[in-house]
Amino acid sequence: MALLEIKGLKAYYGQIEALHGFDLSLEEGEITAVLGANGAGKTTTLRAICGMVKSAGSITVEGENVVGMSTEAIVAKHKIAHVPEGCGTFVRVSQEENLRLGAVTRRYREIEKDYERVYHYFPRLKERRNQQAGTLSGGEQQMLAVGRALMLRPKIMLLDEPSFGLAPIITEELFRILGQINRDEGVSMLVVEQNANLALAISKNAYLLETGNVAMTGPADQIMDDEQVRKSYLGY
Amino acid sequence: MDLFIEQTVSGLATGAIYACLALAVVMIYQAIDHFNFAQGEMAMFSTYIAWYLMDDAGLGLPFWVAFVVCIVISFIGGAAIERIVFAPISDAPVLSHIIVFIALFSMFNSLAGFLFDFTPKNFETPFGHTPFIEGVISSHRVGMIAVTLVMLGMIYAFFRFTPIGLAMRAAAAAPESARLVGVRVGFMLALGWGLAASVGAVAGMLIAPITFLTPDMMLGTLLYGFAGAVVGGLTSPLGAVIGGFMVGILENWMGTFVVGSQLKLTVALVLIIVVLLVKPAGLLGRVVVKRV
Amino acid sequence: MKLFTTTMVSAVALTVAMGAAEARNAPGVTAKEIKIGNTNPYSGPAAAYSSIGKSVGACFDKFNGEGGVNGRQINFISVDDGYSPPRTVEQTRKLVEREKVAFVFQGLGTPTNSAVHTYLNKKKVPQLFVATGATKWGDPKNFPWTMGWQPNYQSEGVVYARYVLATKPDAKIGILYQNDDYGKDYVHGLENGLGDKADSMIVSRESFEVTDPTIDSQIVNIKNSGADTFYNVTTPKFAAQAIAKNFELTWAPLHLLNSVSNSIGSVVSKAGFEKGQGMISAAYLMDPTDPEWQTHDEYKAWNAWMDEYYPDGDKTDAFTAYGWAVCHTLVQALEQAGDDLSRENIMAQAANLKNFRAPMLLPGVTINTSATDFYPIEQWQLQRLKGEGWQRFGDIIDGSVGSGS
Amino acid sequence: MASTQTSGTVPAFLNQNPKDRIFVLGVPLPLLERVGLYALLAAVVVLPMVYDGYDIYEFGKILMYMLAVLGLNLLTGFNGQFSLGHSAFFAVGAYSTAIMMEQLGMPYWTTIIPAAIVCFVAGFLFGLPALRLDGLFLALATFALAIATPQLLKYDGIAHLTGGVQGIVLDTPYPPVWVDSIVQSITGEELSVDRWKYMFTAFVAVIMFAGAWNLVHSRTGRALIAIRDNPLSAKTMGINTSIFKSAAFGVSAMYTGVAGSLFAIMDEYLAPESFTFAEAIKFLVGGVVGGIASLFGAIFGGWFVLEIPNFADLVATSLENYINNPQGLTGLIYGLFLIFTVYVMPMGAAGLAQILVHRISTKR
Repeated sequence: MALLEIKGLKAYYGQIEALHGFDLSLEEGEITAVLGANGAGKTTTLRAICGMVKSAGSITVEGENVVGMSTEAIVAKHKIAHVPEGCGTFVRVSQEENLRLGAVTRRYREIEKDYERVYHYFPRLKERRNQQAGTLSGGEQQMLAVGRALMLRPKIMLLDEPSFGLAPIITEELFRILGQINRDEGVSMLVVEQNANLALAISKNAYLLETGNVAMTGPADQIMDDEQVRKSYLGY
Repeated sequence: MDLFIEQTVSGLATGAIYACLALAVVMIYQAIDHFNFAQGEMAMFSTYIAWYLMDDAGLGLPFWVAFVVCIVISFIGGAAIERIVFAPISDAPVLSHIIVFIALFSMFNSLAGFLFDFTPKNFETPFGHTPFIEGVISSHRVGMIAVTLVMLGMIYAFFRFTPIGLAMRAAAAAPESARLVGVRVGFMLALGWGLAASVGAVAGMLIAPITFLTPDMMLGTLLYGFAGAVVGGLTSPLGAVIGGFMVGILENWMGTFVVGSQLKLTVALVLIIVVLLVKPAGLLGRVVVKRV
Repeated sequence: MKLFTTTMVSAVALTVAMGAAEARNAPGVTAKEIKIGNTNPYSGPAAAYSSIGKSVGACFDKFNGEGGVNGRQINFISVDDGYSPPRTVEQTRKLVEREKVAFVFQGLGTPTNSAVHTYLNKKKVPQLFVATGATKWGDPKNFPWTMGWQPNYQSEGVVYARYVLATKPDAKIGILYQNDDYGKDYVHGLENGLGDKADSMIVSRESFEVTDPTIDSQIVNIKNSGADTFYNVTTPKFAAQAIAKNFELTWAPLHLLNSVSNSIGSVVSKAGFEKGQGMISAAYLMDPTDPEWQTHDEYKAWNAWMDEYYPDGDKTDAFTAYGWAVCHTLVQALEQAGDDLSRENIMAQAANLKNFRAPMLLPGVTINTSATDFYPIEQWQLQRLKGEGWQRFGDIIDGSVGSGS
Repeated sequence: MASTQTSGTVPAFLNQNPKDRIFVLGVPLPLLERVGLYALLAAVVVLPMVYDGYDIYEFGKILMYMLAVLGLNLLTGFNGQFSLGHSAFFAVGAYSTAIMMEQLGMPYWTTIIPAAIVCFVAGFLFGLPALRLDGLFLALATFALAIATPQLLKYDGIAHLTGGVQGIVLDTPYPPVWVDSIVQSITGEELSVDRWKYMFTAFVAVIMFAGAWNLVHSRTGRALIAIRDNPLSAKTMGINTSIFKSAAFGVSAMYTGVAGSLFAIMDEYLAPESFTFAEAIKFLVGGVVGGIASLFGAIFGGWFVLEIPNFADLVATSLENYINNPQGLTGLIYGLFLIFTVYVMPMGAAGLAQILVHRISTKR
């Protein structure tokens, strides 16, 4: 059984149904891309996994259905690190305190060496460890967000538009590091992206969402080769 | 002694009152990202509880026992207010919260008068009222400053060095992100309210021996406390204490040498507005960077 | 005020309907009942004074239990105005026009009574024995329907001025006063009493607001002005603060404490007896907490009444004695009025009290009014704090300031 | 003023009124509202013919409070700015009128417009720094303003104008001779001062209410609402948010200030004690319970503000036999009402009415 198994997922904002019941799965140690236009339900899917929107159907993580569980409990129990759109930086506290917050559910003694782990991937963060996080640049904040996710020692990382608003060169570096994290630490990742090229390049499987439903699914390279996808999302 | 020096010393002593309350203001601001307009009234009510515990007509407990019991009751009360009153409206707009603060203000004020009547009550102090430095400052005021500083140290350490303090700040400033890293936001808010109510209770118990205990003891005091917190920086406990002392001194200077004692409250008003406009972070607070 | 006479003339038309319909007696008066209205701050910032309203009510309960006044039961309708003038207007109009009370009695507070001053006089409804010591309540020429009761604040100021002039003619006086009509009246009284010497003798004037947390800064200023006499015009909470602060500063001037705050039980004992030794204050009422009176017959009667009719009341609260005394004064006026309970006669009898001694007044203090004298109590006796009680000294002093002016 | 500035720059959607397409029992909602408005207007006209004395005085006060609450609604409900300090503008209006009457000898009815201008300017000036303050901080600043107001009024430096701690006793506003003679010729009796005070108040209140109605339903009004709902996009759409927000503060202060003027004329007496923080709370309670984003809500709020103390009295008297000093619980009752409103009907009485209307309405 897959690490994360979604069946018949529906999600609601108030009265409005945003996801109309689809299936999705994420295998252990793999990166899966979720593509789609604005409003297709990508972000909602990630939020549903973390219990942040009202949802129906089943979301099974490590064999347990998490629908109805609180966000805090899902994060703590199943080690799911969510890197939200716009980074979710805690702007008022220092950069290192942001990292500390990533490990808030873990025991204090265990996390000391994890700072070094994060700085190993993102050397630039080390220089700014005591700077107020709100004053970091967009790229640094994105790295900080990934770093914060790493502090959880996650099994699953949910990444929401990590390339959003970043310069192409920084985006490429970020995705290189994401791939490295996936290989080195065996973290499974669900990546939501507008920049389909980059996402597909590091993914094994991919889903294409359209207005709250899965329009297409398959191995990443197949998706990349698909005529229609190329036209609509890859731009060539 | 020179009038200027005497007014400064007297300002320091009064400033200790404001510092105490400013600390409580910062505590709640850090914990829930709001000003609690009912903070003064809650502190006043806590003080009445302590008075009841101590007074012969009440339970007649010794001071320090009453002190601790009062802090515990205030903590539970504060947390209960969050859970019962604020948790159900956590998604409501700011206005709703302000209205509930005003409602609490009105309710505590009214309830205190109803339960304990309006005649001024004498509140005991363990430090005594003997002169500490002859003609300058009394032992209670020294004790009060000492307790304020101890409390400051504890709050500073709590926010700075403990994971739970950090989590609390995160939960207040960005509840959604906090939830995503696994912070139990509801628990943090209740804890923050509890702690703020406790700090307020200590402030009330320190202030009451000087001002005497009446249901309206906190209205003006709270304004100065707000001024202190704003001057010092709403995110900095140390700033709040320094700000409180500064407001105390400034009030005396302005009252004595510039505007006369009739416009002292106006000084606090102007101070709040000017600082908010010119240096919103206050002296020691951090600039709140907003992403747009 | 120049318009007032024309006001009175045209107001007659308004009130004709009321007077004509009910023969002689005032509205609210029947063979069995007299309806009396009252506003008191049961809520809000001045709620400490509400024990006056409650004790007056309890006092009427006692008279009603004993068969009433002139065979009529007193129906005392006491309502809350929260010490807010607009609310007083609403409540008073309601009492007069809807409840149809015979008159209003013991409305509390200067701003609140001021708000209905013209209204009641235009309507010719007696505004009897208001619970405030402002001087303006004794103005029968312009306001024939309004009368105070307690000695006015200015007269007390005059008493202190005379005392200072007699015992310490070279005194340098520092004044701490509450920044409202009450505080300023006290200051005026002292200034009047000192006369020409006021400017040279008063070296410092410091005011405070009721919302101020402390009065420390003001006291430091007064002390620094070189004052050797401290005129303390404050309400109980601040009076206690001032006594404590002086002690803290080891400043020991001649301390003149206004009567508003000279209660042993609620002020002096709370500040600490040792801090207030030697203070001078004026009094016209017995302080129920003063040991001197514990054996006095009037105290015993008061005590028995408190136990039976106002058991929740605080016996250390001087306002209960005040309520007891003022209630007896009204009863006296009503008894004098006999069966002619028209508003005119009630007012006339209130202005015709001769050497009346209300219980709990200091021995020797009596109440006198006339058509031109609307100040019922104008006598004081000075007292000095010694040990745990006040010691009266000197004669009963007449502190009248321009009666009937 | 503001509407000319925005014409042409305000995007098209601001000109649409979404209510146009809603029908209640077959009647278009705007029409229904208009009918309701005229019914209220009729009631306002008829009242003085029926009532006199205390009753009509109370109705006058309701209208006066309605205006005060309306001021707060325009600011908070329609522009999203907070104020806990509207008692200050209430005081500015009241004292402006009193000073003009007392010092300049102006007749009471001539003071309304100058007082309104004074209040607008005061509000506009306070609104300038307020621009830079977020909701919470603005609440703090205005909280401070409300607490400092009574002290400012007593200040010795201006006591020769304000009467200081003594306050000001004003002349009675007698009806003009021509009005009196008209009334006498119709009814045969003299017009009482109470009735005249009411008529005067109602006249001002109706004009002001109509003004608010037009403002809210104009392009300017929609611009204000756009600023409330999304300041950033309002800015990008070319709305000069700072001018609008300051002006909104000014207009709001003007409404509450005119209420203050009417209060001075009605009660004929002013004292600093009439303008405490408790008064500011009153307006807030009225606004919130009536429905902060509704003009009709202000009417309900005005009534509520006047009646709630009576209600508290009633509760108090009924408890008299059980507990000591039940009147002390007035504040508790205030508080419970506020919390109840926030929980059960966050949009106030007007919001509740709206929901009921929507239940029985259809869209076309």
